[in-house]
Amino acid sequence: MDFKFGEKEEALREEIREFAREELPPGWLTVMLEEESRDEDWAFAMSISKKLSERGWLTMSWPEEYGGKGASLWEQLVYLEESGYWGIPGTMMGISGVAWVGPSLMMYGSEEQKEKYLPLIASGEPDGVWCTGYSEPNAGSDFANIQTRAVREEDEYVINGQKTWTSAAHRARWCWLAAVTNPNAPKKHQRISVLIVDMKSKGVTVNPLVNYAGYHIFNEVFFDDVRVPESSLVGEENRGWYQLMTSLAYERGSLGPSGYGYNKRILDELVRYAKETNLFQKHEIRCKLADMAIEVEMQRMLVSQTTWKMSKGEMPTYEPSRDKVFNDKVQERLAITGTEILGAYSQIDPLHRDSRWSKLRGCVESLYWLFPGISISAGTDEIEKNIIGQFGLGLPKSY
Amino acid sequence: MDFKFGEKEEALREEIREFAREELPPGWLTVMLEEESRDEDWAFAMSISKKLSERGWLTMSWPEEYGGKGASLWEQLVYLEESGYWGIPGTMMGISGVAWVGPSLMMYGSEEQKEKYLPLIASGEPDGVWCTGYSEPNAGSDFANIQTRAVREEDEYVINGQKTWTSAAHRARWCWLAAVTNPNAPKKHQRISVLIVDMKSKGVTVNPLVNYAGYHIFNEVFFDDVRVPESSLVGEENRGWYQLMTSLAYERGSLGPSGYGYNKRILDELVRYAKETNLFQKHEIRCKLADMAIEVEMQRMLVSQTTWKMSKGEMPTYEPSRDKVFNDKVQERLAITGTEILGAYSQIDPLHRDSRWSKLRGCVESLYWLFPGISISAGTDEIEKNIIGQFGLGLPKSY
Amino acid sequence: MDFDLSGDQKILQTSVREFLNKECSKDKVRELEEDERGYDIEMWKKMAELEWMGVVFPEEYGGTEGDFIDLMILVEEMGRYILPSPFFSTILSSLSILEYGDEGQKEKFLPKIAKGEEIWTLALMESSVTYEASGIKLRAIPEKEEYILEGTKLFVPYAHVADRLLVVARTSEEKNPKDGITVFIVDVAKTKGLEVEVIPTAAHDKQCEVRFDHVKVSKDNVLGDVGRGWDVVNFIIQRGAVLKCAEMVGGAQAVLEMANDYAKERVQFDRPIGSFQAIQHKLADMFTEIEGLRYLVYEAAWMINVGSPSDLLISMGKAKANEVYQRTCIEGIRIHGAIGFTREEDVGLYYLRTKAAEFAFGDTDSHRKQIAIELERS
Amino acid sequence: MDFDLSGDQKILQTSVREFLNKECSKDKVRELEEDERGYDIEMWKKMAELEWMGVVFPEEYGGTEGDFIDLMILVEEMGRYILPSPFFSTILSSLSILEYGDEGQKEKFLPKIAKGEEIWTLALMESSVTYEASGIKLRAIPEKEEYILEGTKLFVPYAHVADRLLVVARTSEEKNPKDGITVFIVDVAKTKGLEVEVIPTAAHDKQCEVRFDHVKVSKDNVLGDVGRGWDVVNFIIQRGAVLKCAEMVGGAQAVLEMANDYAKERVQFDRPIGSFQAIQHKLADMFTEIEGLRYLVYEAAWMINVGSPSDLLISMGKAKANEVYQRTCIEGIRIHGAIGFTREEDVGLYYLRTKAAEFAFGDTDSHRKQIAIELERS
Repeated sequence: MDFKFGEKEEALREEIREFAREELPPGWLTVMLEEESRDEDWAFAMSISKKLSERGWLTMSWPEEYGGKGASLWEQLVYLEESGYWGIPGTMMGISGVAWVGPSLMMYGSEEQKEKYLPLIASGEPDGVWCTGYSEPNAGSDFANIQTRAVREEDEYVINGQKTWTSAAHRARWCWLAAVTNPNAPKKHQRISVLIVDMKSKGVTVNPLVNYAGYHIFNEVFFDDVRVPESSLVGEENRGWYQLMTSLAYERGSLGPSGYGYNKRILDELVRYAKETNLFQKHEIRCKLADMAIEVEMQRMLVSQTTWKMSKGEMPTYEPSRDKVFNDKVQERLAITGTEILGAYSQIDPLHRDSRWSKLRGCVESLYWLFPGISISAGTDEIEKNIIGQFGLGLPKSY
Repeated sequence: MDFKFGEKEEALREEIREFAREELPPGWLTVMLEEESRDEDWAFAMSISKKLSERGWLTMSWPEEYGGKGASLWEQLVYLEESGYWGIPGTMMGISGVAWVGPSLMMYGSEEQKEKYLPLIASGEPDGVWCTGYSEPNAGSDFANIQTRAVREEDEYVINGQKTWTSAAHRARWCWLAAVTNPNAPKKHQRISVLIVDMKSKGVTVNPLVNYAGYHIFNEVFFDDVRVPESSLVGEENRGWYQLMTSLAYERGSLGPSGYGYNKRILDELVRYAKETNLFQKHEIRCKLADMAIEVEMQRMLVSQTTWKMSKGEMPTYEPSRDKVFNDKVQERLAITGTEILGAYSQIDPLHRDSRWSKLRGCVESLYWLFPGISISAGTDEIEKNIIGQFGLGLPKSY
Repeated sequence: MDFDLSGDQKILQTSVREFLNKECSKDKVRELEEDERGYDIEMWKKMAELEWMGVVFPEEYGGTEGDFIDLMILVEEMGRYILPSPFFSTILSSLSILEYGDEGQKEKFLPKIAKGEEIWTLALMESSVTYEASGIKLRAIPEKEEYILEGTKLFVPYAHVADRLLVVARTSEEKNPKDGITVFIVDVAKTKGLEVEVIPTAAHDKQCEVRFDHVKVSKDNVLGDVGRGWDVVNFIIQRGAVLKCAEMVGGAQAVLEMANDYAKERVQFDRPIGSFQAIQHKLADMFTEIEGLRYLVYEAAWMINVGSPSDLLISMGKAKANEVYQRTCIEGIRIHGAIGFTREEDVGLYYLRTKAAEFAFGDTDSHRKQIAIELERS
Repeated sequence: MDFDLSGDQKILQTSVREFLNKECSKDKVRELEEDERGYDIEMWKKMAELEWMGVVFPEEYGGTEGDFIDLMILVEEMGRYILPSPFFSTILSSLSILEYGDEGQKEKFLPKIAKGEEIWTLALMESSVTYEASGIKLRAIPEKEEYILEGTKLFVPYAHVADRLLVVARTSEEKNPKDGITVFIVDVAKTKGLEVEVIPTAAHDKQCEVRFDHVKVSKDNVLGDVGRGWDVVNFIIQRGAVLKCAEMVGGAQAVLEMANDYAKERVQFDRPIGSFQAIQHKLADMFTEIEGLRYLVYEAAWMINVGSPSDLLISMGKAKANEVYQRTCIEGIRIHGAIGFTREEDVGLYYLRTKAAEFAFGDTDSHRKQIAIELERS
């Protein structure tokens, strides 16, 4: 048992903190996914991505040949924690590419695909930005129910259908697409393949889904006779569902540490605010901060344990679901309690975070408005709890 | 809209308070169902039942011909609230008879049955005590799954099977029994009849199920070739399930006001204790008491609304389930928060409530140890929430 | 005991609901969010024609002699339709004129309000954003027949379109911060030195900062007694809290209905999602909480109506409403899945209003404290 | 970072589990609840033979040179099997002898404890039932070479069978209640004026009232410095809290496993109840909370082990453990349905121990306060 980081990780942590101090405006603070919404935020995020790439951090755990530097999972955890804490934008470049397209390509991609796409992602350039086309209007929690078709015609696939809740589609150069290639398969799960689609292809239309708080995070993406070469197929035809289940674990695994880092920052900011405003002298505020602090520290331990399991070469099963549900719970608490601490000031629109009424750069409010949506974006908590029940506790299917 | 009671109800309230002051020992306080456990408590309860009967309160809402006095539901609500508040024992005489056997007999019983059993219940005598045989080892939430058989042989039914979680079976003279009379019915619900069984019959064995806190509330009841006359059948053969669904509503409806009364008392006692010990000056204690007070007042309004609906002649549908779930929630909070307020003293065994370390006559502790069981005894909260979902919100079946 | 509305009240409720259903669609709400005024003048006129503004006034002031329950019914329906309008602040101001105004003030102001000719609002909160008396720092310095107001008010609803403001100011420094407070009626059109700026709230609900730079108010425009203004404030907070609760009950009910309808329609894994216990039991909990809250609020309103306002019940209602409205919106969004996150789906509109409602007339902790004080007294 | 136990620790864990599985059945627990001593002497001897009592002692005192993590592993397993025994109070006493005792005391006491020859306990709490220094009222008045102890201690575990007590007493009244406290080692057999009465707790876990009526203690039997006893108390509370957390983690884990097994087996509506979301999601929540708690507690223990005890982490652990253990037991009973309510089913045995565990070494609110103090410092 040992709960301290090695010297290498601590040194990296210092480097990243220095980077944050140098590259980010004073008091910088933002909410995950927010950076994709406005053009200026996105441009800034991409400028940072480039710098992160230059430092070798963007895809640090990848092998050197693909633009990584073979960093350990512990180094990556430190990197993600710190970038979450300081709100370093561009860390994920719209998430998909860095978090699961890359790792999936390394597992299932052809040599050609690896050589083409991995260095692009690692470069931190706009051409390395991906979106992920899984959800459809009638396939949310029930993902295997997708209807988008990809029909093989000679050496091409012709794609028709609609995706929805596609985050970063308006920023992405590529789409990591799940489509039905064998509609007659006996089981839903055996119908699906993964294809790579150039978002500049003819027939691709992106339609923004602005949320109630005014953020443009999600999109609808329409595919109208979109043609892609057969080399766009990732892995085996009709094995897509199984490949995706694996990449889903990556998705969730990588969100853990940055979620923790972000939550810790909000907590620290609220503590600071409460001290500055003397609210800290109120007993109810003290209790609330104490309760949040417990949850945040628990989260740190849980995400570390997941990394530890992966670092031993074991595949995480229920842990990423556990960590996601926990993160959602912590963020809900931070958002609700945080707005209670800010009081009437928490009404300020975070899109006007520079207004003089805004506190803590609007980060608590933006978390409050976004957390119900963020928590849904990678699978509802109900679905995650089903996974915990089945894989963590060996319980029978409940849906 | 009018939220005050009439003069008649207020006068009755005063009468009951006077009764409680006169008949109960100083500082008297107990927990529902507890009185059935120990012989001396039960004897005291029965002596009070008799007095309640003499006042005409025990079955006040019944018609005069059966030993009631045709009181309004509002009078009955006041009676139940007050008896819950003061912990008047014997109010329910083991619950079944007063709360639903009586009302069910009035709906479905033969003239002969009404004349025989209703005055017995109304008398407050030991021969008016009933238990209810519904649950079986494999038929808890899934009540329609019962296996106990009643086979017609000439002018008798021969009963074989086992009931469990039968509260007050060790005190009861009669059993209100659900048994299978038509095992070949196409639907489970069409197999069941209700029979009246004399607990003194040959072949009836009562086996105590003492709970972890040492209370004897539940029993197993075995029926081994028990013979009852055919006149023991209540209502129509094989219509039992439908009759029981109606009586279940009565069961729950009548528990509401006494649950509220009891909870209000615990709250008042905790407030008093906190004031006496100066714990009331602690901010966290103040907050806890405030939160409980809100819930208790909400409960008062909910159970009153149910009574109001019935008083208009409408059948309550989801309301008793709603009130039960709410009561369970309030009791859980009172038990958990109450023990937090008492601190280490809440460890004292309530069976030793007269010890000098006991606070508030052990009522908070006994609630703490009993609430998970009490809440299960009339249907789990999951089942109640299914009923609210189906009948209150028109949602599809979820089980 | 009677939980029912009277026949007249039911008619009122139905007519309000029908009107708002027609006039205040969610598209209208969205449109008014973007609108500079933040309310619809034509709709306002119609509301006045329906005699909503004067619902609690005696006939002599142009009212219809309704009671507080009638007003509560109105406001609950407005909450259900999240009507953007200065009705709430206007009616609350007029309630305090009715209670504390002298005859001249009543005659002068109430008929105009009843006709919908004047918009009023309450300038109460300052930078401490609490309702504690110690938060009132805006100074009113007597000078001959006038007072000079200096300071800043925050989160004043619809101040940018208001004709008159009720301004809570400090006229003297006393040991007890509740003493030395005075309420002024400020005529916006005739007053210099007033600067109003709309605060960019998430709900776009036109709450304003109002800066008083050497603003002169005649001594005739004091409401109630000089130095005893906290009584008026307390009156406003009591009534305001209960009406805000009613609004929140209406909003929560609307969200529950939306989520429930969605749960019946939306199919996943070949079943309506409402048949999954995780969803169904959540809806059952929301339903129970909203019903309990509603009766709690009705009881508090009824106590006001019969002339015995109960601080205990009012605080219970507001503390609970804060919790229930927020929880209902959050779960309502979740039940809708990703769709609930969009601008097109209505549930988000309600969610965006949770914080404004929560902090109006006392946050949860302040009401908890009040409840404890009442328990201590008992 | 490494979440794993070392090879030796895994062997220790397995051997403890095997031993308790064999020796400490639930029937044994029930039997010991009724037993006057409340522990099994034969089992106690075997535990001593297995060298559990001396697990953290240096070899010179008859120990096996293990560390705090080893001890935590032991206690977690004892919590899993809810072993009734004076191990906890004995080992906690010995930890403080090891830390604050002089060489003579260590040589005198530790080898005996290691051999299982002496049972020790802590007489700390008084009628205020808090761990605040102001709660220490028991007086110790110096008289020549002795102190005279007067007062009453409450909830002293296994005092009725203890050979020695560590008694926290007030030797002088100072401004700060943490000053003027002294810890005494009292030899029960050689002391007059000591009255011990077992308090009838729901868990029958042999907590006692100990009355000191003119009890004489030699000055040699002061542990640590006179007047500086709060340091010792603080040490005891820190270690005690973490070990109690470990015990609670073990208990919660056992309850989760029982409930989970039951949910797989029990069929209602033709399906195992674990396939209903209402049950399954509850189990998933319990599971997550227990895992998070466990790592939090391990971290706090590890910090002690590396010599940097963290009040922040300790308080986080205890506050969370109080919540999780109770919640797990309540939901565990509910998942079992009516069966969970019976004396025969094991889950109730754990539930009966929730309150003792919750109030040992600080209730939730006191730890929350401590966390806030630490946050304020940071």
